[in-house]
Amino acid sequence: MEMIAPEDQRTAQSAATAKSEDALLDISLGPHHPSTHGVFRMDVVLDGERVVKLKPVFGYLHRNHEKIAESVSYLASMPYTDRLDYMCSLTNNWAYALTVEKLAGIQVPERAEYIRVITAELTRLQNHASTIGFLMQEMGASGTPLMYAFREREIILDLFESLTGSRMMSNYMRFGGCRVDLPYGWLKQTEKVVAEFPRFLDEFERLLSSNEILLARTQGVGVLSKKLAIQGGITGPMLRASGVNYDIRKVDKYGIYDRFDFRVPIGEHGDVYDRFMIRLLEMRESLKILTQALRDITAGPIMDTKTKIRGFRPKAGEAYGRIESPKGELGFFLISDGSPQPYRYRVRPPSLINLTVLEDMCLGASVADTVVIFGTVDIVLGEVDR
Amino acid sequence: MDPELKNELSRQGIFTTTLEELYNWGRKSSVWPLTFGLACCAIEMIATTMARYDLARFGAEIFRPSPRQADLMIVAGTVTKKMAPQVVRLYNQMPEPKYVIAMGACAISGGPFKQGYNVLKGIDRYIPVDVHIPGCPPRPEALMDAFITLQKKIATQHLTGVDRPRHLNPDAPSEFIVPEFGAHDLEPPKNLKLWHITSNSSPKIPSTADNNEPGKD
Amino acid sequence: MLGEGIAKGLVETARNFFGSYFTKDRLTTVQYPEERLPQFEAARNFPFLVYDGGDWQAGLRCVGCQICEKECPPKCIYIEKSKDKKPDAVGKLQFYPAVFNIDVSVCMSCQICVEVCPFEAIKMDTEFELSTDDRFGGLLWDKAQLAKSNEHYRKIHPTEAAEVDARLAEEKAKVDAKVKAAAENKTTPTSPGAVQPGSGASSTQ
Amino acid sequence: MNLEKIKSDIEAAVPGCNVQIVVNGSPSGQHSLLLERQHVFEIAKFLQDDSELHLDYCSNVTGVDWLDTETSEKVKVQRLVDGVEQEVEEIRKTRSPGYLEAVYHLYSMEKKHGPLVLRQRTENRTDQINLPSLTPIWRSAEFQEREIFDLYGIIFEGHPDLRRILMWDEFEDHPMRKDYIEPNDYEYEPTPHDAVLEKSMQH
Repeated sequence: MEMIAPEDQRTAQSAATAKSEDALLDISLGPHHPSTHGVFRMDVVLDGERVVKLKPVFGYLHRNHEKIAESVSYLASMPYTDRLDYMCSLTNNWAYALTVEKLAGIQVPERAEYIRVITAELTRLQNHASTIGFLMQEMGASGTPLMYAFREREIILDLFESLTGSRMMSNYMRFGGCRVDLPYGWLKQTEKVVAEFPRFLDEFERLLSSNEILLARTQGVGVLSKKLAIQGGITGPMLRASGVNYDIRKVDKYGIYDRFDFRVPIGEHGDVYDRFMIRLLEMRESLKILTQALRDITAGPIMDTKTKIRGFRPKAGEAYGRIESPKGELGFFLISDGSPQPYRYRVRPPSLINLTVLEDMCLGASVADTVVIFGTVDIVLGEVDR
Repeated sequence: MDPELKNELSRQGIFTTTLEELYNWGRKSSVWPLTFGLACCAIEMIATTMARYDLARFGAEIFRPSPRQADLMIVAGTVTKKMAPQVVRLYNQMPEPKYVIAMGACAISGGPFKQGYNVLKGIDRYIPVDVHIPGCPPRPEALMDAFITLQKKIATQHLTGVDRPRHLNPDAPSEFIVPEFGAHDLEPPKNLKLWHITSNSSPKIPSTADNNEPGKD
Repeated sequence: MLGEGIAKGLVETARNFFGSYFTKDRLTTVQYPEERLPQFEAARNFPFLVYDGGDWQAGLRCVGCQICEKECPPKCIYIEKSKDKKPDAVGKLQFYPAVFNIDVSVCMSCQICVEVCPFEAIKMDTEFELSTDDRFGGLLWDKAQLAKSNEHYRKIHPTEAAEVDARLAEEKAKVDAKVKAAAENKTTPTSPGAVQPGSGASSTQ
Repeated sequence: MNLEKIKSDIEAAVPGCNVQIVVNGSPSGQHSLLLERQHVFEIAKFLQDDSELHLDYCSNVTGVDWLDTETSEKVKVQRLVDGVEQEVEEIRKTRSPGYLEAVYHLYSMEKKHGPLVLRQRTENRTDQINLPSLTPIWRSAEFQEREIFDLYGIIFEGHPDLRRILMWDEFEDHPMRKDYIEPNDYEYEPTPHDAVLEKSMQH
């Protein structure tokens, strides 16, 4: 497909708009809409079947996470971070713990770092699997792919539950380590799950990757250029699908990611199909990291002994910490004034910022494509609105 | 009919029923929920409908995207003040008989986000709720348990008399006021008529606060 | 060839469909409520108060220190500390919570109360079938509803409970040794354990 | 990143600008640059285009509310009391006005370095709350600046679409400000639900 710069697309469309101003149709997709992943809303202006303007409307799940976090202790915000991106609570925990560790200069024991990597990569697996499932659901493959994805997700959730006690809201990581050590037999069980996961990926690929309907619906649809992706601050699989080699696991090497041998899949066209395939490939890379981490994990303490659980007061100052969450760059920005509560607590939500370019991708597409394009952005409303 | 006699008859292969039971059986066995997820609990709601838990076994196989075709609204997640008017509007659009399950802490009372300025402290300020499930989020089994509770509730309803279900009572309201966005808060902040009905049903006062002086803190 | 990819996918679904008759891992449905998934040891839902011995009022480990109330992120715990002391399970005079309410309609199951409790008095339960149609009566649990025996704790979290029991026993042994040493040093032995229980227990409720 | 060098680079590239380094006391060591509003746009442009820095990616944009601070000190003053000059202790209060702050975290996707932290401050918290928007340079700031406008009330000049983003349009307050008082809607609950919350607020 010929690449059209989005700016050109925009002017072309606005010219079309001027021609048929009276024939335009304003519709509001959402906040209650089966395809909008919760309570997201887009105000769409249609010229026939084509989108000429699209304005996302946020705030339907604005739960005041930041305001609440500024009134409670540092520790008490940890369970709230679970509820940001509620598909991947463990990576949220990690991002927050990492930032506080930066803020207070805490060292994390090696075993805890390994546990963090293992849980984060498992989170990535289940997030990408269910994202693809939801995407297929929106594309009209009602049920089957989503059910397969959730079947695997349940297996991973069982691992999470036996480790953290909860299926989704793990509240597992602490400043300077993890809350509890791995239960007996957990590593064996995880190894088994990791060994069997490629079977599911193969199955998923056979089911979907060469499906003609899927190809027709995804290839060349919702193209995001490299330039616009960087300009718009897009991160995560969406950025890499547009051909930018930027993975925070490689760039920042936070935790112990420099010890693992894995590659970063890069897309070429930046269309919906690339974004879908990048996620499949990333799952395979995650499995690589998992195999290495499960092999190398060492015994030892899981908590930094110097860090207090209660009455934690970091020195005055600020820190911005970020990790590569399954959705993109998840960052926390904390300002401490020396009191037990953070003075400023800010979440840099990848889901919200990845939506910046939604309009550019959807201009000129039909409504049905809009839903598909939106599906590949992979947002979770808890994180968009916080 | 005497329940023992009925049991005995059914053991012999003769099934007896009353019109009321048959009617309630029909109602309770095909409660179709509305595809309506708000937040975290929605993911557990989806998990409930997936292969492992399979809510379809209870007669709720189809999640209807349109409120016009749905019987049950599962308020799964935090209702924010910005979302509250839409929730009430959706409820109003559902035809009778309709039921509401408040799933999770947020839907019941605002839950952990209760202290937030944009969080509605419980959906029962605007619409009547049939079953509450505490939990954050409740496990899929807990949602199924709530579903069974709802079915039991439907099965024991009497079709005549004062406590007959709302759709058989022309005086009972089926639609409720939709709140408006105000400058600082929703207008009105609660549906007073409805809120009083809920609160009068079981007034509960702290068990010993009346006799004891509150501890100095 | 057009349709090849679709056919491949259909083969895959067919394999899953027929496979579900033969392999257990393709047939994942759990027939709740007749059949249940095994409960994990770490599973948690809402907190409960542990008591030792047979009488829940006398045996509550909670001393009403209000740390959990303070640390609870969604602020769902309400404690009123007692003014008098009464003997606990080992006979030591302690404060006790006159009122201990947990508002489970707010609780977010984060188990921070468990982590911060210095007395091993509050633990997480695994019960989840709690749906009710009574919001105000059914979802505010008082002390009587929250109190559960140590046996219950051992049953739901065996490993963790064994650790806690061992730790408590060790602490108790230390205290006993101290008391004994103190008794030997002094000529008139009066240990805190000598106080007769009964005066405070009746005035709890 | 060497902030001193960046500072001198900026001052060389944008003549007449005044850049201050704000020191961060935490072990994270992320010090920041405080920019004047007159030259923010040119500086940002320079940071984006400079071949060495090439900060093409604006990751995070945050608002911070710093309240008016009042410091009081005791001063001894000579004053006539009942006709006699005496030394009297007096409490003198100095009021420093608060301000709203926008913090930008910049990275480079090409050079893979960062973060460079930029800060802009408003004059006060009430009427002079305008700041130049950096959305024309980094589009990723679009929603985040809108969010700051919504929650903190900073008006970003040059922003293409400055509307409320999270709260509804009719809403009048800026809820993330430290002095925001939220609507009290607990009082109607006939249970200790509200008692629980009220008591917890005292801790």
